[in-house]
Amino acid sequence: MLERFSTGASTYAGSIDHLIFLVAALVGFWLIVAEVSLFWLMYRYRHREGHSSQYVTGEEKHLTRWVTIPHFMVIFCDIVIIVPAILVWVNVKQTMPPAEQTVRIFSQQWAWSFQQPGADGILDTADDIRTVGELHVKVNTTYHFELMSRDVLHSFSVPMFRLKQDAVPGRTITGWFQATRPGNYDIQCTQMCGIGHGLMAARIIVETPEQHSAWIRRASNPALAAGVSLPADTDGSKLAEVRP
Amino acid sequence: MSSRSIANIRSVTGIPTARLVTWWIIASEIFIFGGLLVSYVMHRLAHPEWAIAAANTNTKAGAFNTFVLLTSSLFAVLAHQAADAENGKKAAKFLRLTSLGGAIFLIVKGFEWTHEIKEGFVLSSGGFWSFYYTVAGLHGLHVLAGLIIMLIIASDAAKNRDLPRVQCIGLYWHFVDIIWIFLFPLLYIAK
Amino acid sequence: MSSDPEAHIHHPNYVKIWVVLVVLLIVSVLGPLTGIRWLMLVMAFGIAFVKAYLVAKNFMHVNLEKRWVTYLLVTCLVFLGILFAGVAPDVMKHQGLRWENYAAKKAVESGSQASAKHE
Amino acid sequence: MTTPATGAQAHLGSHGDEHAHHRQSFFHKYLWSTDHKMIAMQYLFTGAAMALIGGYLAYVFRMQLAFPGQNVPGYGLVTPGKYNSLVTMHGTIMIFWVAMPVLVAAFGNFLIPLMIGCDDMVFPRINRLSYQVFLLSAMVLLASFFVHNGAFGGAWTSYPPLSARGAYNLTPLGASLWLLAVALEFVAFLLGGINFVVTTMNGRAPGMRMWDIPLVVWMIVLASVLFMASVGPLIAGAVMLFFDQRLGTAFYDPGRGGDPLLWQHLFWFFGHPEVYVVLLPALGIVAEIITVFARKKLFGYRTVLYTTWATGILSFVVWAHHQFIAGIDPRMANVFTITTLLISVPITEMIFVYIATLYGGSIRFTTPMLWALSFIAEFLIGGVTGIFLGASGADIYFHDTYFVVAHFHYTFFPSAIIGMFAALAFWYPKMFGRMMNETLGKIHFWGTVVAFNVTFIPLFITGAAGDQRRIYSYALFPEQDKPGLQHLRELSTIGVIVLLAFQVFFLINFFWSLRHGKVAPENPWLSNTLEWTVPSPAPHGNFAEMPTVYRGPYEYSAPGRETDYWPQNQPISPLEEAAL
Repeated sequence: MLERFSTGASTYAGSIDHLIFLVAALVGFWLIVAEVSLFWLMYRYRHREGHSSQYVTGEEKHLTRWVTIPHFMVIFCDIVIIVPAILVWVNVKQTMPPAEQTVRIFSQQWAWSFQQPGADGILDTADDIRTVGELHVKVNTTYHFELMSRDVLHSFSVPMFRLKQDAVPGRTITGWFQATRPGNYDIQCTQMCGIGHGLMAARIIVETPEQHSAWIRRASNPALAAGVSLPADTDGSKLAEVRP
Repeated sequence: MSSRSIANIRSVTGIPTARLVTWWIIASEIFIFGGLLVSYVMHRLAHPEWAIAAANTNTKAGAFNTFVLLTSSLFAVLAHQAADAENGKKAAKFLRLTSLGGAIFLIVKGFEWTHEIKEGFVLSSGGFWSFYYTVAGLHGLHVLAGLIIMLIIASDAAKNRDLPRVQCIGLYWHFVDIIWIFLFPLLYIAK
Repeated sequence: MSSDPEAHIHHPNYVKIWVVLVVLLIVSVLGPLTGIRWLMLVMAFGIAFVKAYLVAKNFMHVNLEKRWVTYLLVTCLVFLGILFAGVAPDVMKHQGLRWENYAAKKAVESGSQASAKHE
Repeated sequence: MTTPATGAQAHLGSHGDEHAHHRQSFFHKYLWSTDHKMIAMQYLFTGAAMALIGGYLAYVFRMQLAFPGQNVPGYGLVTPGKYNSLVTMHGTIMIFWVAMPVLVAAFGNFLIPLMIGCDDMVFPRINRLSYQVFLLSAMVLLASFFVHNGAFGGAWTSYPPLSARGAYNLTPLGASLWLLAVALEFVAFLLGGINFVVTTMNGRAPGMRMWDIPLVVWMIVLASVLFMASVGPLIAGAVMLFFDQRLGTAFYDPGRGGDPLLWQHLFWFFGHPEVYVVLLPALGIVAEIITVFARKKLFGYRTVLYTTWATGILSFVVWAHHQFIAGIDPRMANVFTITTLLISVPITEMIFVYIATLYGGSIRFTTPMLWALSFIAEFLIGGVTGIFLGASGADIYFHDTYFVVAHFHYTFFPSAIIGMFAALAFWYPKMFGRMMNETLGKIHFWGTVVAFNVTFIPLFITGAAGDQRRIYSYALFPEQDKPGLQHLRELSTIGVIVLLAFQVFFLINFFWSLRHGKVAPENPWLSNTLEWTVPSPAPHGNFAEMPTVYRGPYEYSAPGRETDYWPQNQPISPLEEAAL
C-alpha cells in the first residue's frame, strides 16, 4: 500500500509495508463499521413527529452485547497487530544480521558526514573514506551503521529504506540496513535540530558492486576526488563549513 | 470569614475541605519531588564517581538539621493537639516553636552552603552538586514557604481563629519533614 | 471542626514517637562507622522508610484518615515506580541493546581516575 | 460538617455579596472577581484570543509550505529560523493556552459548581490566583516573540541539548521565556485542578452520589487528576532544564555527565496523559449533548466511567511510544507497544457506548448536536490512525512525518476546537442569557468541519509519502519535492485559510447574539442537569435555593412520565413513587 507513495528500497521495507497494510486493513474495517453505524443510527433515529425515544439504560443483556462483542473483537485485533508489529521491530531494530560492511554516521548542525572503510575494508585505518552529505553503499550488502551526534539530537531517516533512528549526543547507536535497489535516495533529518533543520539533507547512493569499487578507488585518491571526499584527518567541525 | 461559600462548608467525603486540599497538594508535591529524586537516584546509581563529590557534604550539619526538623514536627503535632482542644494560645506557641525549627534549619543550611561554595562547590560543579543544590534548594523553599504560612496561621490561632488550619499546616510540615528524612541519606550518608 | 471523629480517639504519645525517631536518626548517622558499605546503605534507607512511616502514621494520622487517602499516597508512589522502571533502562544504564552511552562511561572512568589520583 | 444553620447563614452571606457585586467597579467585577463564572469567562476569552494567535501562526507557516520562499501576506518572508519559531509556538499555544484553558479551565470553572449544585468553587481566591498566573504565563509567552532573536524554535517538545544551550538554538532568551511560561502555566492548572477536584469531592449537593455526577464533571475532574499526577516530574524536569540554560548545570548535557534522554522521558511521562487531559473534557461535553438531543439515557453510564478510569491509568504506562526511535533501548519499545495498543480497548468501548446511545433515540440536529456528532466521527479517524504509530514496527516509518501531524490534529482538533464549539453552542444560553443563531451556527459548523478535513486528509498522504515534520521547505529533498505532493500541501493550506475564514461566522454569531439573540429561558434544551434549573444567565451565587438531587443526570424519556426529561432536582411525587 505504501508502495504507492514511496518505493521501498531495503530488505525490510517490504515487511514494514506489510505491517502497515495489515494495520490499515484492520483499523479501516473498524473505522468503517463505526462510521457507518454512527451515520445509520443518526439517520434511522432522527427526530420524527409521533416517534419518541426509547428508555434504554444500556445495562440490558441483549443490548450490552453490541458493546461487549466489539470490545472483545478489538482486543483480538490488537493482538493481531501487536504480534507482527513486534516481530518487525525485533527484525529491524533488535537483531542484527552479520555485517558485511560498517559505516559510521556523524550528525551535527546541520550536516551528515560519513566514515567508511577504504579499499582495505576495515574501519579506523588510514585509508578510511570520509564524505559529507553523500553516503555510497553497495547494493545487496548488509551494512551496520554506528550513529553519533556531535551536538544536538538529530534523526537519521531514509524514507525509501523505511529506516529512521535518532542520533543522541554522547551515545553510539547501532543499526543495520541492506539496500536492494541501486539509485539515489534522500537522507532526512527528522528531529528538530535548530534553524538549519530544513537544510540538513543528504543523499544515500546505492551502487552496484562495480560502481562501488570504482567509487572507492576514486575516493581513496584525493587528486581524483576533489570536492567529494576530504582528507582523513579533517575533523568534523571543519566539515560543517564545507557545506553551505 | 463571613462570606465563605457553601461549597467550602460542605464535606461530602467526610474530610474537611481544607484538609482534603492539603492532602491533594501533598500528592502533587510527591510527584514534583518524586520526579527530581527518581532522576537523581538513577544518575547516582549509574555514576559511582559521584560518591567522591558526595564525600564533601557535611554529615554533621545534615544530621543536626534532621534532628531539628524531627523536633519541629513534634511541635507541629503538639500544636495540632492543642488546636483540637480549642486552645488557640497553646497552638500558636507550638506553631511558633515549629517555625523556629524551620528557621534554624535554614540558617544551618545557609552556613553549610556558604562553606561549600567557598570551597568551590557550586551548582555547576558537576552532576552531584547540581542535584544537591537543586533538590535541597527546592526543599529549602518548601521549608521557607511553610515557615511563613505557619507564622500567619499562628497569629490567627493566637486569637482562636481558624484553628482547623493548624492541622493542615502541620500535615504539610510533616510532609516536608518526610522529604528531608529521605534527602538526608540520599545526599549525606550515601558516600 | 471538633466534629472530626478522630478528635476523640486516643492519640499516641507524641514525645515517645519523637524519641524513637531521634534514636533512629542517631543509628543511621552511626551507620558509616561500621565501614561496611552495604550495611550502611541498608541501614540508612531502611531507617529512612521506618522514620517516614512513623511520621506519616503518628504525626500525620494517616491511619485515622479515610482509607483512600492512604491509597492516594501509595498510588503516587506506584506511579513514580512506573516512571523509574520506564526511564531506568535508558538513563541508569550506560549500555543496552544496540546502544552505548560512551559519554557517561567516560565520565565514570575519568571521575574514578581523578579520585584514584586524589587518594 | 455542615449544620443546617451554618448552611443557611452562608447562603445569606452569598446573597449579601450579590448586592455588593452590583456596585463593584469594572476592575473588581471583571478582572478581580472570585466568581467561578467570571473566571470561566476570563479563561474562555483568553483561550479564544490565544486560539486566534495560534491560528494565525498556522496560516503563516502553511503559506510558507504551500508557496515556499514567497512573501506571506500579513507576515512577510518566512526564514528557516522564523519557521521553527512559528511551528513551536503554534503547538505550544494550541495545547497549553487554548485546549487546556478552554476545555478544562473555562468549562470546568463554569460547569462544576452549577452541575453539582453549589454556589462557587471551594477556594474562590485560589481560583482567581490560578487565572492570574495563567494570564501572566500567556503574557510571558507572547513577550518571547519580541525579544532578541525572537521566540523559541526548538519544537514544542523542547528537547535538550538543543533547548538547553543558546549556542545551539540561537534563541537563548526565547527558550528561557518559553520554559518559564510553560512552568507558570503548569502552576496555574495545578491551582485550578485543586478546586475542580476538591469541589467535586466535597461540595456536591445533598443526594448527589458518585453515580449521579454528570459525566462532564467527572471527566474534568479526572483530567485534573491526570494532570496533577503527570506534571510533577516535568516541573522538576523544567527546573533542571532552566538551570541548564541559565546556571550552567549539566543535567541534560552528555558531555558533562547528563543525559538528554531523561528530559524526553519526563516530558512524555507528562505529554501522553496530557493528551487525555484535553480529550476527556471533550468526551464529557459530548456525553451531555448527545443525551439531551437524542432524548436518551446514556448507553451505560458506568461503562463510560470505568473505561475512563482505565484509560487514565493506562495513559501513564504508554509514554515511550513517542520515543520508539529516539534512542531508547529497543526492548522497551515492545513493552510500550503492547500497552499502547491496549489503551485502544477502553477508548473504543467508550466511543461504542456513545454511538450506541443514539440507538432508539429521537435525534434533533441542532448546532450543538452537530458539533457533538462530528466530534465522534472525526475523533474516530484520529483514534484509528494512532494504531499505526503505536505499533512500533510501523512507527519506524511514520515517526515524525506528517502522518503524525495529521493524526494528532484529528485527535486534538475534535477535542479542543469541536469540543469547544459544541460546549459553547450548548451552554451559551446559560453563560450569556441569550440563544445563538442556529443558521449562522450551522454555516459555521459545516464550513469548519469540511475545511478541517480538507486541511488534514492531504497530510496523511504526504506523511505516508515521507514528508518529515518541521521542515520549512522541501527544496533540498528531491523525493519530497514533487509536484504531486506540493499540490497536496497547497490543498492543505487552502483548507486552513477556509477554516480560519469560517471562524468569522462564529465571531459574528457570538457577538451579535450577545445583544440580539433570542432571550434564553431557564432550560432551553429541556435538559436534566442542575445548571438548567437556574435562570439564564446564571446569577451570582447560582442557586436561589440550594438543590437536592434525586437521580442520575441522564433520565431522558423515562417511561410513564409526561415530559421526556426528568431534572435531577425534581422530587419524586407520591404518585410516581407508587408506580415505581
